[in-house]
Amino acid sequence: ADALRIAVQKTGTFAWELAVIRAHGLDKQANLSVEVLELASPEAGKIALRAGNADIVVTDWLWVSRERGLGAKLTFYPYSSALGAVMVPASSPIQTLADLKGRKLAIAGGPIDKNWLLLLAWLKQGGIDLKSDAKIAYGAPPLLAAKTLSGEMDATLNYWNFSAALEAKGFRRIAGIEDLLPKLGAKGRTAMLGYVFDEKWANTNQDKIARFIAMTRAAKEILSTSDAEWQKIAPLTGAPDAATLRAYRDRYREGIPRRPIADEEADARILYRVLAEIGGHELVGPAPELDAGTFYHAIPGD
Amino acid sequence: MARLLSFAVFLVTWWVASLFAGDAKLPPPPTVLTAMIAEARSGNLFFHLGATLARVTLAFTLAMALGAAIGYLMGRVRLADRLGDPWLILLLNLPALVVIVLAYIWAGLTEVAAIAAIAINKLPTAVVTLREGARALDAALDEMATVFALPRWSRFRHVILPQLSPYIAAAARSGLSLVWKIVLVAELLGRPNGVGFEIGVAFQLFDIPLLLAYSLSFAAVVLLIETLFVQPFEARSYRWRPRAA
Amino acid sequence: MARLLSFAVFLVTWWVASLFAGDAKLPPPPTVLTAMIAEARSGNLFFHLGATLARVTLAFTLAMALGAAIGYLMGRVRLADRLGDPWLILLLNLPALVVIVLAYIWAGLTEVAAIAAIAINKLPTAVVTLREGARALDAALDEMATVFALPRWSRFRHVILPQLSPYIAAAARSGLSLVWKIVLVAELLGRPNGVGFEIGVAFQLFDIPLLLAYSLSFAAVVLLIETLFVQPFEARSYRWRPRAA
Amino acid sequence: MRLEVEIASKTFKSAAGEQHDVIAGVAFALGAGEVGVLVGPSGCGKSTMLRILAGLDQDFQGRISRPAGARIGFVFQEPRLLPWRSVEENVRLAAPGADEAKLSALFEILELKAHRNHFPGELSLGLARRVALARAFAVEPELLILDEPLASLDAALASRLRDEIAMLVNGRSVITLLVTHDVDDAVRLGDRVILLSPRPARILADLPIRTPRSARGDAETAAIKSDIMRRINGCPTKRDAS
Amino acid sequence: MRLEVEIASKTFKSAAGEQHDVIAGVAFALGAGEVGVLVGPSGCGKSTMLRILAGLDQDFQGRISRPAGARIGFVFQEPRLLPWRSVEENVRLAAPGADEAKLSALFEILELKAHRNHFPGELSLGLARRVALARAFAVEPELLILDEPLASLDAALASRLRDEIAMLVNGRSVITLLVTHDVDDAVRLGDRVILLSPRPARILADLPIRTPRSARGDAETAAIKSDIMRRINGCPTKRDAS
Ligand SMILES: Nc1ncnc2c1ncn2[C@@H]1O[C@H](COP(=O)(O)OP(=O)(O)OP(=O)(O)O)[C@@H](O)[C@H]1O
Ligand SMILES: Nc1ncnc2c1ncn2[C@@H]1O[C@H](COP(=O)(O)OP(=O)(O)OP(=O)(O)O)[C@@H](O)[C@H]1O
Ligand SMILES: [Mg+2]
Ligand SMILES: [Mg+2]
Repeated sequence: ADALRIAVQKTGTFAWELAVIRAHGLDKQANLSVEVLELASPEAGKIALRAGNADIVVTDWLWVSRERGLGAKLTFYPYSSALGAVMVPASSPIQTLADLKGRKLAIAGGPIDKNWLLLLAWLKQGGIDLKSDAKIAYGAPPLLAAKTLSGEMDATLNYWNFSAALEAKGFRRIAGIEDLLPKLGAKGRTAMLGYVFDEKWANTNQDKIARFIAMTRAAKEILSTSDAEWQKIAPLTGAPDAATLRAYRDRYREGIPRRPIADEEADARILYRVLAEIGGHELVGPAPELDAGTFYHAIPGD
Repeated sequence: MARLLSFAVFLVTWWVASLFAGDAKLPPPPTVLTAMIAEARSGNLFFHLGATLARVTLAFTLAMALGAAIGYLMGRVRLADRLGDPWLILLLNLPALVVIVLAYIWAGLTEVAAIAAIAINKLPTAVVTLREGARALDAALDEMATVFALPRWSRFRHVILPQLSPYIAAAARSGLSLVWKIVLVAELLGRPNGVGFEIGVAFQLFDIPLLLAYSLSFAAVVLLIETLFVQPFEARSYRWRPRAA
Repeated sequence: MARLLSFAVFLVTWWVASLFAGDAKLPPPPTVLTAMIAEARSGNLFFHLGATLARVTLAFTLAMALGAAIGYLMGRVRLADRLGDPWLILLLNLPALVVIVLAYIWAGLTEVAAIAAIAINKLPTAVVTLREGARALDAALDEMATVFALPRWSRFRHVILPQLSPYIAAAARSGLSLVWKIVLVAELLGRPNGVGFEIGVAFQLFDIPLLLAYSLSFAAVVLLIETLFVQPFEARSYRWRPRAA
Repeated sequence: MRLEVEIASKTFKSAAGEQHDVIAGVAFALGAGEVGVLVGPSGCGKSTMLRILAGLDQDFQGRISRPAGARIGFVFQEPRLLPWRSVEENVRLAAPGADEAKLSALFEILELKAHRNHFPGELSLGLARRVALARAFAVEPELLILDEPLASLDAALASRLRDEIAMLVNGRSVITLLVTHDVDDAVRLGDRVILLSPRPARILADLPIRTPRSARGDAETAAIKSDIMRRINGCPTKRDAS
Repeated sequence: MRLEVEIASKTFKSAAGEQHDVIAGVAFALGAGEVGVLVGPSGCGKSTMLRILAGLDQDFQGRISRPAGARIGFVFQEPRLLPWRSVEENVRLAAPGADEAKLSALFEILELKAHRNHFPGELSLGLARRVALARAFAVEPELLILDEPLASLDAALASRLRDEIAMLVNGRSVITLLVTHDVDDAVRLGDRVILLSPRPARILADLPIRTPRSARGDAETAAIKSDIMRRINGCPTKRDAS
């Protein structure tokens, strides 16, 4: 079997997929021997890739393109189109995104978070500059989720898994970021997260990657059809109750990318421009356009 | 002179190392300088540096003052030491992350919570250092001060303080470095500005030059303060020591 | 006795505080204890604690030994101080995060990189503390040792070391606490095990009892080591000091 | 103003855990203007006694009555100066009330004028001891305690200083206690010479000298001296108590 | 084996930045078995000289020739013991070769037997000084330097120790240098008495005593003593150099 080193965040969704792969022996069927490096923080994967300790990690194309602009030739294959969501307490007077004006907002991931930038861009089209019109608290996603739960915040924009957990606790979903994409020019749900690996490595391991992608697709298929499978991975998700697990399940299934890669890339190109405009040089680096080689095309059937 | 030379050696080492390691692994000095200048131009550097320095100053002062007082007490009064010791060890060995998270949970995502959390992290290290200092105080001089009925303040200033000063210096230097490490975590987890916040951003983007630009700016500020204020002051107050070879 | 009392006071304070703050903000002792026992049962606690302790031991020993040697040199030799000082300040004020990230990038996500990064973070604080100690060394005793031609080792062991020991104690205690804070970051960013890893996971899941269970376990280990080994040893080696009131 | 000393016993516990009896019953009293001199073998407990009666050691059996709030001038056996303060600062800190004229006079007498700005580390031992003397004199003490004040000084200087001490003590109503190994000093300065036994210290003899200091002729001092020497050597000194 | 001393000048720079001349031309030589005694006013530069000729201070104008690799026994003016080591350890550390019999004898002579396990902080000053003596004797020095070794000791003990020093010095071919303020000690112990001026130290007189120590009668010592006293007081001492 061919060795494949994968770095995952232990609490991340990719770890769920890998659990399914292992449980069903999909790796053996694909003739891959998957070495999983479990890490504890979201940023650790990037270090692992950079340090050469992992072949594949999960992150977004924004970073891939930026890195390519700076000289590191990485490449990207869609993994999930799930994006964050704006959540408010059930009894909140906030009904639409426009109502966020003047409120206390918790923004997970900081000022360059893609969810946040997309939300800003969307609101800007309606003439609202949320950055100056609302009280913003940036912070670590779990902390902000807890803060929202305790009522310290009027609303939160958090990653999809934290949003799902809030949803299960009775919070109201004002909008998912993926709902905002059409107005920003995208044709459909766009996978911003993907498997990321080195281009040179990919070119010499095309077959291995193809088998890997096929394997993950199979896992996704299982997760999207079997509810029993979710019971098995429940401990991994950390879901404290059935409602939360259900929310995780539904959002996860929605996020499975099903569009042709060319469509994904076209939409990414559009969104990149939006993000570059609002996030500026700091976010995207020197390149004003999505770098040409950002998407990996060599998967048969795409 | 020697300092300048040493600084030059540092720059050269860095540059050479970056040539060997490659830009991606270690950006050379000019790249970092460019990033620094760009941040300075946009005003970002000063804004974030200012925010962090304000927090550092407050938390540091708080922790040093309180830590020195408690450490002195524990070093001198046996009972205080006995009672305080388990708390001290606990506080020493509580992870920064936990303290910061708890502070944010209790006091909200506020400036007060951040500063308190940082101070609490630094406090115990000041305590242990000053405690050693207080334990090593010279009993003979103490007797002298008692016999001559030196007033409290005079006794503190002229008898106790000079004996504690190497311990204070050690606690201050290593403490500042600790505060600086922790303020970054606090800013990373729940503040909307400061060097830690920017480093968090740079880290998310994996922008090493930016990461280094902010880190080195802070180090430069400290280096400046050391050279201009602390070391001349130290040289003056240690004049009495027999000069080393 | 006093220690036990103090410990009891700590437990009571915690419990009462948790009653006021509510479970979500501060879980009461039994909840944390339950989490601790569950982790201990599953063997997880010992596995992660062991991994972290191994790293801490290595990095701490390395940093203390090297830091003490460098600090001693800088305290005694003026030129070494002049040359080393800028590097020292830089190293002191480099954020832990940056050092760790750079170490991982250069040396890979390896055990060596983690331990080196932790040691580098702790090193400068040991240096500054020992430097103060070396500066405060008694010239009169030095002359005595020279005149009586004490062999190198005997001089080090009987003349120098006892004078440095309060500084070493301070550096060790506050240093251990620093190492412990940093090992967590290192484990968070690039190790697949250890208390830092588990705390990172607990934080992502926002599982406060688990967070506390791991933190307190480590503190308990240190408390045990202090009580059983360090403090009796200290009491013995400070017998010569006039007893305090 | 009277100093009453009654020390029934004083024991030290050494770090090794042994018990050491240092004083075994010492009682005497001194009035204002009187100079008591303690003479006894090295290590018998003299300094310990001084520390007790200055209030520095409370851990003993017995009773001390000191004039309440009396200013104390203490010349310790070692100089005990603050190494980080200049000679002048060392004196001024102990005696914040002393004016410039007074200090100048003191420094002149003690031949310290050239050393005002030196740190203690830059002094010879004799110089440092003189600074300690200056400090004790500068506070204008009501209780003056001198532990071998004239050791490490050359003969000429020592004799000049002896006269200075005599003058200071004569002029004002100060209670003085002097420890010395020099029987000559004892006889010239003391109004009362208290001879102590080897450790644990007991009083061997309490010899009053009734002639006023200024009137003591060479013959008289010689006589008293030989009396003291006889007493010291007469009672066969128990050597080391081990 | 000879000690040759030629110090043209020695200056200290004080922390305040002033220059202090401490020695202004001192030259003498001592052979094995000889005892040189330095007598001079307090603060004139005696201890400085001793530090120079023990090799502890290299920063001076002049030349010292010491027997190469000679074992030195130095009794500093203060005891300079290691506070964290017991009396016995303090001695043993300096003299690792000394055997138990030797140490016992030394402790017996110096009346230290009861204090072997004490830490220096638990000693009286006189006891501590005796430990310093024990340490210097224990190394069986070839060059013995004594800076006021008998200060702070009672008269009886001091006289016994003076005899001990004389015995030690007589028995072996050791070069001895003694600083004392006690002219009596100087005359009884010295083969040569070197009188020094006030700071900066110059040699006022270099007086050889030709009668062997053991043969010196009371009359002779008295004569030499009065000669020395005359010389010291005869040349009108420049007081404090300020
Ligand atoms: N480190 C120093 N810096 C400046 N001056 C010093 C220093 N050390 C000694 N001196 C000065 O040198 C002179 C001689 O000192 P030294 O200790 O040699 O005197 P001494 O003859 O031994 O006196 P004593 O009999 O009092 O011990 C003194 O006036 C002292 O102030
Ligand atoms: N802290 C202590 N612990 C144990 N023993 C002590 C302590 N302090 C002093 N001693 C002992 O008490 C005795 C008396 O000491 P003290 O200093 O009073 O003697 P002294 O009469 O002043 O002698 P000297 O003339 O040598 O100064 C000594 O035998 C000493 O060993
Ligand atoms: Mg005494
Ligand atoms: Mg001297």
